[in-house]
Amino acid sequence: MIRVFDQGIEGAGLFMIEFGDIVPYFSVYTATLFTFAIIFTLLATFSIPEKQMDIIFGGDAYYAKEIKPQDLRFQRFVAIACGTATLGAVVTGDIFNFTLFAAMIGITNIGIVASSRSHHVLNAAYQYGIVAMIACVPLFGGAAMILATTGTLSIWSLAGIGAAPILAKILLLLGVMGEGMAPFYIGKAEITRAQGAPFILMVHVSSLLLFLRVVEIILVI
Amino acid sequence: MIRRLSHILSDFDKLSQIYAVLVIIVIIGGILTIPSLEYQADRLYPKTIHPESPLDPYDRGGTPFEKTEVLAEYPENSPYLGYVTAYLTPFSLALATLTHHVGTTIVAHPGGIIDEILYNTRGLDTVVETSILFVAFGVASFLFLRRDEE
Amino acid sequence: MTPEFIIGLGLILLGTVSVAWASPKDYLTRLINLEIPAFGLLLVMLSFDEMLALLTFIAVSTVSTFIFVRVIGKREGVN
Amino acid sequence: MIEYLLSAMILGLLLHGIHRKVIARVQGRPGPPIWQELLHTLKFLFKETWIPKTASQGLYVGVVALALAIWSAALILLLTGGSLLLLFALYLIHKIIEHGTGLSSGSQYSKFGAIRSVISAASELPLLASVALLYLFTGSLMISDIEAYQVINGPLLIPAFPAAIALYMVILSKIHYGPFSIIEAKELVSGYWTEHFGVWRGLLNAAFGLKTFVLLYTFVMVFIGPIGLPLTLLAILILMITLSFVCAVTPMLSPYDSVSIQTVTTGLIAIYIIYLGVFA
Amino acid sequence: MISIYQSGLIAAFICIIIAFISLYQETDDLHRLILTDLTEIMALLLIALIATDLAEALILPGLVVMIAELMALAEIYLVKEGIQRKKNSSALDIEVMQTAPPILAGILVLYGIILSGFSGGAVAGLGIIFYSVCKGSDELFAQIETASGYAWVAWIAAFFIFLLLPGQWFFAVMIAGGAILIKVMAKFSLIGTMGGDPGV
Repeated sequence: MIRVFDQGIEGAGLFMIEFGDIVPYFSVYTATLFTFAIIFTLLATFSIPEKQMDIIFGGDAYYAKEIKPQDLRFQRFVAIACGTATLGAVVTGDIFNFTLFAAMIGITNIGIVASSRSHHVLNAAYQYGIVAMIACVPLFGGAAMILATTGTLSIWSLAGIGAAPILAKILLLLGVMGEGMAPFYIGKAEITRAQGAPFILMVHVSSLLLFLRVVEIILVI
Repeated sequence: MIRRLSHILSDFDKLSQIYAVLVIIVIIGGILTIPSLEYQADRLYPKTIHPESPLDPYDRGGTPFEKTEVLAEYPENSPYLGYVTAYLTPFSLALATLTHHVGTTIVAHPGGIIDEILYNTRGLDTVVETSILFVAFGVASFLFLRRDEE
Repeated sequence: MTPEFIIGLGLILLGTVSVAWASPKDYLTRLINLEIPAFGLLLVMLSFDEMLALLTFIAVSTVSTFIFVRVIGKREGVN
Repeated sequence: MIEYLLSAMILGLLLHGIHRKVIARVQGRPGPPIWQELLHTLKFLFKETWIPKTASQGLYVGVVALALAIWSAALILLLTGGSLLLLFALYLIHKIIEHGTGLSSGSQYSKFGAIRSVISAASELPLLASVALLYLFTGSLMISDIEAYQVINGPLLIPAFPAAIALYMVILSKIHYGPFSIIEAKELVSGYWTEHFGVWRGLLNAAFGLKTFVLLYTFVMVFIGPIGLPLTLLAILILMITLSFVCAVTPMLSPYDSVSIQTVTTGLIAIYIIYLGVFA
Repeated sequence: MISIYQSGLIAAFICIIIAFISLYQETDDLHRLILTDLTEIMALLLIALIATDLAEALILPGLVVMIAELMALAEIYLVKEGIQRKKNSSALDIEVMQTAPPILAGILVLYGIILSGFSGGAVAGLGIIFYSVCKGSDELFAQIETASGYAWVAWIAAFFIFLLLPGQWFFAVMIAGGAILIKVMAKFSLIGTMGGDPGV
């Protein structure tokens, strides 16, 4: 059971929590990610959003935009959900569970910007949402192939034996990229134009931590 | 060349197209590796079909109200593993004695292998799953309810 | 390999092609053609005796059809 | 540990100064004295400070603290020989700091800086590729293991040359005035940290000095190996000067060109990794 | 000789390639949304090929994820296109829709309650959707949402009973089965309410 931590990838193991077949674990690495996820979730929970200075196109005027209270409440709710999903994704010890958390991050990311009233931002969110949806194919497909070819989904059992097919690993990586990572960052960049810094920041935090986590999983299994 | 690439990357309407190309490349490469993929699905929750049982296709043996053998990843983490599977509500027990053709109905009613997996050994999956539903419907209904005020 | 499995795979392949290159290419045709691969998937699930998944898939795909019909209805209402 | 942190910070700020000096000399200007950045930082630390009214206050202050925290953690990680993957993680979290710094103030300039920082996330891909390549060679990502490997097998710089290029590019993208520094381009005033002034600016400056030192130190440690403190410092200095030369003679790329170049580099390294994995 | 799994995999991969090629060619946003529904079938096929009990347990979450994302995206699409308040075109006005609903809805809900669990919720929800799409009602929205919120909390509580007090598994199964039923049914019936009368 200790093979996970013996590969010189993520440092010593700290402790684990047993949820039946799904055993989340905290190593130095995942615990660090977990800490950052908590910090940013707390920031999203407790800090008020900035008042964005807005330029009116075609003129010289600018003014400080306010967010309507109900939009704010909604954004905060989704941001916290996103933080929770990130917390789960960085510590879970089961591949399918991880993909579910990844899918949840994808949907909350769209949700955070969904309350924006700008057509441009909504359009970006929609395009990104399409990618997040089709990313379910490589994501779930990769997990399913790992299960079918090795007979298990637990990272603990898979660690270090190199049984997981490379194709499944690449699919998993591709899936996570679709749920929100680098080359597709352009969608994110446009999303960033929406208002509500602490919440928008959650979009990036979640996708980066998710990416870091999937790198660890791919190296370990 | 680089300028053209930049142009594609900077247009978010092309987002799903870029992604589609990536997936297609990986999958085409993946088809070549299929012969090396061995099927190995008898380690976790393998199924046995008893066509003559009233619980078909979900009869996994064991006697009702007692323990059933279930092959889980970490049996030591679920001390009551197998109890849910063998459990049948009085209603489903009655249904089972009546007819041979509603096995799925009976097992979908609380108590059955799927419940064992969904609620007990892989309960965290279901927590995430219901949370996804919760959030997604939150988003949709927020947008839906907001339509009146504009 | 049971007949259900082979027919199911065939239907999925056929259905994918018919959705991907639907003719005439409008929303409703695609939506209706979508039922072909869905039915193929049902047959595959049937061949593996996955009754519960099958039942849920029927219910969920009906719901998604409702969603699509609603969106398409509004969309067509514009034109 | 605190003395290591402080000296690394001061060295990093000095390196920034040298950087500016070299660029100036290459371009035929006298340039500022090399301790200029150090003085800057000290000056900022004693200025009057408040939080802008439009800012998201928790975030505005939080990112500064986080910036200091992650780079201190990174230095400690390096000194104790922890996991390279964790260092990679800390580096990525620096990205979040950039977003947070830019987004929190509510100003348009810093916001555009943040958006560009989101776009330039592609700069992380070369780093990932180089980490993967290193893992292929050493079979471990612990910095202590990598050092031990180099003591036996000689510097990794030669066999893992593409990884070294990738890491070099990553460092280049984080250095001021570089071709990839689109997030600090002059049309955005000073980019994502335009709105952080006074003590906040001083602290960020200090954190970024630490960052420069840590990144260069990582390069030397991972690709050249343990060669003793004076030689290490010399290597860092040489590396910095080469970086300055590159910065001095290259124009700043437009945002998406920089993304494309980084993506292409990653693709090439990925092909090299596949080649190594399959044929060697 | 290739095994069942491998032949299924080959078919799935070919389908994925076809689906993604057509996704690549597509530029209309709504067509893209419909094609995501096609790719969803591929994902489910890959899971279904595992063919154990675990496969079924994984298909259910997979289905949920898809339908949830579809739901949210469809709504974003409407907002983005600014056609949210538009009256539905008469795609659903068929004679049968006026007479069949109560009986059919009744049967589906009843069967769903017998099934319980996620499948039951989906079936029963389908019944309610069908009813409200045909009859049209909007005022129930808030109540249904509240009910499903409580059901969600009940399900989480059941999960923790399983973890912390495994001896009470029977109690937990009952809560979980019932709560998921209510929750899924409620969520699905909201779709019907939304579709029913957008003009309000």
